[in-house]
Amino acid sequence: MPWFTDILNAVVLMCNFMIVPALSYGSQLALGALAVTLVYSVLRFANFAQGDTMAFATVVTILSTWVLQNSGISFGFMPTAILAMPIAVIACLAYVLLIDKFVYEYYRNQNSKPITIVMASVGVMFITGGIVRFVLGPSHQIFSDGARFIITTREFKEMTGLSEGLAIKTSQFLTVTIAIMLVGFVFYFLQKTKTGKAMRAYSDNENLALLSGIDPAKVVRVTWILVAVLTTIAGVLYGLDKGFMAISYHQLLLPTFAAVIVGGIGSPIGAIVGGFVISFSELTMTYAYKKFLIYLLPEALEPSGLVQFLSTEYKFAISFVILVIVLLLRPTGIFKGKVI
Amino acid sequence: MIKVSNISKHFGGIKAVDKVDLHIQKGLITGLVGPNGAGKSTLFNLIAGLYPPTYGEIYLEGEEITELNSHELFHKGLLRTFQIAHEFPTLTVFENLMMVPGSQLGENIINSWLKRGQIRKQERKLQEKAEEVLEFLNIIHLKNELAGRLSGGQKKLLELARTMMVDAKVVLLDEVGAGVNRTLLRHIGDAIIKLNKEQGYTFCMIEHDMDFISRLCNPVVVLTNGSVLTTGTPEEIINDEEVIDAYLGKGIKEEETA
Amino acid sequence: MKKCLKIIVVLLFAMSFSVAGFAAGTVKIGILQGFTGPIESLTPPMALAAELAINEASDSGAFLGGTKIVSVRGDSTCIDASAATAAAERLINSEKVIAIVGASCSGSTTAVVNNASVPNGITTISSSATSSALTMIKDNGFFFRTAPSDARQGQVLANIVIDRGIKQVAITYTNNDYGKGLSNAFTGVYTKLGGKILMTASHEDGKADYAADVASLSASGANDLVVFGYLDQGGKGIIQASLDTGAFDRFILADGMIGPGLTDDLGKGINGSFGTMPGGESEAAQKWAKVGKASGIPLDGPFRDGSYDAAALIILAAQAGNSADRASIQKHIMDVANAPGEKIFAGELKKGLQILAKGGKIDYVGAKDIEFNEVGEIFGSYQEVEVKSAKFETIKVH
Amino acid sequence: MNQYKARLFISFSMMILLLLLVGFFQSWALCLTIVNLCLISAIMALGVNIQWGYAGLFNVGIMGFAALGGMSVVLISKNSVPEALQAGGLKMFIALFILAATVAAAVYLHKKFQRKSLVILTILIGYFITRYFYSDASQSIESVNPALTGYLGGLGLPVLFSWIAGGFLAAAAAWLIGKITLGLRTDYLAIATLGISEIILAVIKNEDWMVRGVKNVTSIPRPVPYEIDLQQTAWFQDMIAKFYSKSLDILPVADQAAALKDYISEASILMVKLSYTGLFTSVLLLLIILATLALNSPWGRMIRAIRDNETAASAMGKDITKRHLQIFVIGSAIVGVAGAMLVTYDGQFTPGSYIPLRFTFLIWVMVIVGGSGNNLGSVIGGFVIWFLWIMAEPVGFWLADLSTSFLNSENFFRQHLLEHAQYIRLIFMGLVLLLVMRFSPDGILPETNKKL
Repeated sequence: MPWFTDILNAVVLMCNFMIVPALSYGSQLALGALAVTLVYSVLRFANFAQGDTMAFATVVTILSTWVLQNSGISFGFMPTAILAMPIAVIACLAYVLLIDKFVYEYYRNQNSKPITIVMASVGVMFITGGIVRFVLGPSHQIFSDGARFIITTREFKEMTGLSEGLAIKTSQFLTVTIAIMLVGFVFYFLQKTKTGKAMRAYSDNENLALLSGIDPAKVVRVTWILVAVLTTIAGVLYGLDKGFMAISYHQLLLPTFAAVIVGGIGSPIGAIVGGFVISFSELTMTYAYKKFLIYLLPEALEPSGLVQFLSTEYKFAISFVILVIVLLLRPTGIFKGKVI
Repeated sequence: MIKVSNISKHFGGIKAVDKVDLHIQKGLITGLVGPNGAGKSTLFNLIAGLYPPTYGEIYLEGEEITELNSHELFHKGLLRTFQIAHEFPTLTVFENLMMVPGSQLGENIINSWLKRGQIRKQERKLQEKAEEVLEFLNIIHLKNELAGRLSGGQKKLLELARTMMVDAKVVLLDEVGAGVNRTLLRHIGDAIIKLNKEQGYTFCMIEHDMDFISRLCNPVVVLTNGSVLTTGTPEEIINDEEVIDAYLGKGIKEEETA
Repeated sequence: MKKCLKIIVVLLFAMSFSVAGFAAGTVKIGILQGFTGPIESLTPPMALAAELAINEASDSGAFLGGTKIVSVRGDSTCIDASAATAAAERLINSEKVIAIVGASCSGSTTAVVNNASVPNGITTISSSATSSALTMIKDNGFFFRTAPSDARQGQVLANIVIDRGIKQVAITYTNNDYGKGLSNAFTGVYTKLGGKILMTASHEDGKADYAADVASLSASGANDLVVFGYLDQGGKGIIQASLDTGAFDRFILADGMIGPGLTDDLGKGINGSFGTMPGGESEAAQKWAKVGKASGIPLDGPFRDGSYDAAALIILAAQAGNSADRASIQKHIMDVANAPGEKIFAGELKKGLQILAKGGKIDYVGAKDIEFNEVGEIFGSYQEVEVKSAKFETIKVH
Repeated sequence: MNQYKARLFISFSMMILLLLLVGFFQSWALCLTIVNLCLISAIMALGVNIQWGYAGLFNVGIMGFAALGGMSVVLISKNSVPEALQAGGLKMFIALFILAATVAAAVYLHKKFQRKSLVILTILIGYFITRYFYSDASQSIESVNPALTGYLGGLGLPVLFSWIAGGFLAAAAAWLIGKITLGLRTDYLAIATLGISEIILAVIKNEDWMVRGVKNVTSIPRPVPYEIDLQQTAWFQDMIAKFYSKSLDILPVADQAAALKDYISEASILMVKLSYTGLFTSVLLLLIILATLALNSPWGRMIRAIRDNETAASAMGKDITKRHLQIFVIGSAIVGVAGAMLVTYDGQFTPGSYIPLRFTFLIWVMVIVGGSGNNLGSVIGGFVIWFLWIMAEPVGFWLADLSTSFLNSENFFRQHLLEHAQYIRLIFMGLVLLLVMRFSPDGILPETNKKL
């Protein structure tokens, strides 16, 4: 059944080049976007320092990983960085709480306009970016160890006898599973726990929440804890997958924001869906479908060109085009924003 | 003058205004009363074009204005004040009034560079008009104060003053008397009557002070739960059992700040 | 609050005074590199290499009768022409440097040459500005570079690829003048020699993800991927993503991609990949490797040897004219760089200085086999390198 | 008010003093370089201030407008490339014409019939026809001597025209963008403009036939003479000789020629920079005068009213969307002018140099630190922040050196600090922004109308 093999090959091709990378990139974006959206709905500002805070958390992870590696501790086939993550979460939490104490709290108490706080977060972005480069320098760092692949293309081909291979990296597997677990936890927390409900109430209507005896300081603190956890994990997973570099973390801000807005700012579900919309659209729009169609179509119809909607040069513009279209057609995003 | 026909506004599942018909007749002062949350302000906002209705149409002198924005309605002669005063806090009282008249020469940025002489002349006229209005409302001493620094009552007066800067056909007054002391309230009442009699303004006002209503308004429309309960003269309304049940009977008699 | 503002004001004032001490018997050489910005990770070792030459000459005691040389760093930011010009102005006019090593990227280098070097009459030697447009710059003889023009490398690499019998490739280049110029040069020669390019796509550095780029490159059907990029930027991201998805397993690389940073991280995955990297006779390269290793500078990146040479040339030219005067340095660069004279390699600056002090002639070979043509560019020989068991090995010199 | 005047006086005289100190202690050429870039920054900040300070529009797409301004310099001042025009000029114009026609037809059909399917069909047909002409044209244009040209070139007009053209180009783009996005809420607007500026840049970088893309355009003609030419001009030499005649006379005759040459070369540099300073200052003054006149007219009153309370302003008959669009266009046009000036001053257009940190966030820091809503505030903000941005780097080294001077030079910590000192600049900028926002939230020069 050659046609059947062809279809299988086409599916594997798609999985390998599109679905697996998009899933892991999408999960990384989704975690960051979730953090941005939490800050937005509880603290009511768009946090421009998100990318650099992720870099900060990752720097702590990298340093701790080095210490662990030097003292001979490893985590089997898993990256050692996973062990170092709790330390980074604590450091990141301390950092964001410190920033909140010295920067954001003042504006919150002043009831400043959201834009003022956004500008303050730009200041934090500058400082955090500076600290990150100051500590670890600007260069590319790879800190993943353990087994790189769960399955490589070669192994896959040998296993299945197909001409197309499928590779799954440990980091990709980790990214997707941890992201699912984390997102599940956050949703459970928001929906079921008392503190989570308090956060939602606070996000919904600050004044009413205050009247009903919710402690705003606690809500803010819990939000920052969640943000620190999400930020650290997103940063570390991204770094494990693609390596750490200060500037790419900074640039991650734009697709993250796009994800948040596309999904609906302030909506956690939206943040996650937005992350995947951005990652999948980048891949589907710029993928050259030539090979894929060659597998599927009869020889006579085989395309001669690359069959690409848009050249990869405009890849990162795509997320913004989607962003603008969504803003125009449905200004509140796919999932109506605001309430968590 | 204004005809509201079968209008509804739903916010999510809540029917803030439900199938209301309302006729604001030319030359009269129509009062709009009802308990809190009856949908009075929403109705005003619908007429004033702040948001579109879910269903229904609105006509101004026979012309449909349902979809028009508030700034377009202004130019058709429909003005309004707000329940919570909407002053321009960083402008002085004078500036608050002088900004009102439409199509000023100096509102074109190019004219502001090229036709400074003419603009100055126009400004002088506007200033005279503003002074007149402020004198009329007895707040001329505040003319150079920033609007943001005024007291609540003064802000309310400022809102009324703004509507007096142009020749309006209809003015919607949303609780113009709230937070204003008795003497001033009387004065405002006089002013409204004077505007109505002498300049032929048509008013529609939301008010809680029944004395004030009975002095000024005829007819009075009672709104409960988003729909019209009844319409009549002030006396009829005050003596209407249904109204008393719906409104006063529940003990929500508003306290007027004296 | 007042205190904080006061501190800011005091700092502001401190800035306007900030002139480092100017001890007698000391001259300064400016090192103007893109310390922040997109190639911020490449520049620190380049500066260190230049400083290595400076320290070597200064410590030898043979420079201008024992004059000491110190380096002053300036940030050209790579991309911000105005900031680069301002930094150059500061080096030239406040720090009074005698010449400049830099700038890093072709864009900022052009700005610096046009707006600062030529008007001020100061020699500027770049070790990394490779744009072919710089060949034509009106520099009045003040601009040199120890990095050959991209046009040449593209040519050499295309020949190598054809020689290896590879007739079909896909190209990805970093979206700047370096990548684009190299890609154009390569494409021209390669297609003329009968090769076929199945796809050319640019990539942006420092972006979050390169899966999409690799997906479409792989769909072009090519087996070999030419990567014109930077080894710790998008170029590496592309290679990594290609390996992860099994899209390509042989890569054809240019200088920006070659270094242990790549082999250390990607390991045996890229065995069999090959490329070109500017570098001269093996003698020059070997000596430089020894000098570099002793100093602890990571040797695995591009442009480090050239930076050493740039600083060395400035020092030797000053010695040849027996004056740290700016004009005199410019006049003597060609003399010390080209034959005739005794060959001087990296680590032999003392010897060179001594010969010049006695009035002799030298031909500086340095780390990179320096020989300037009439516009002050090295013609450049290239090493063909190949990855064998996770290490770059030189195959031969072109 | 008096306190404000005192602030005004102190801040400007301090800034002037600082620049003079740089001139005296470092060099006048550096001082003028800083001043010129400060002037450009001030103009850019002024444009943003008009949008933010006057109307509360949060535009984070400054970079895009600055790049459009810069692009116009190439389009106006470079000579056209006849070969390229011949190769693909006609086809490219047809492509552009069809593109414009498609857009116009789509808009018309949308208004007339309200049928989405019809509009989409038009766009699709237009897209394919455009693409047919376009891909052919761009390929043939780009293959004309790619190392040197590979683009259509410009109009070959004097470069000063491009400042006006830059303004218009940015204004046109802003009109289009504003039409699309100005209905959005503040934070959405911010992120939309951030995205759109990236799209603008992606187009400039990748459409080589327009302005050479990332291959950069260098040697842009200057509006002022070249230093080298000046040095060889007789009147200039005479003037300098006369000016320095006294100090020259003291020197021995043998050294006089060399000394004069030094003086001439130094003076030529200063002369060129001063001419730029003159040009930039006149543009800045003109813009400030226009802005101030407008702000103090009924127009300005209306704009401030809109910013204070949009609902009430709308109820008072002011068309909010139209006014926002107007301000968005004006502010962006000013940014475009500044962008064109910057490229003229640099003498080159390098699309790669446009990054948000430098062209968007830094300008925002200028506006906030200077004092939003105050025109002179953005001027002082532009000066102070650019000064800091340039000077923070040496100070970073100096601080790192000083704070660890007690340590051995081989000490790891000291070495690390010195090697990473350039990043202190970022921390420093962030700190300045946060401190000013916290302790002087209205900036150095607060808005004069806001006396609350």
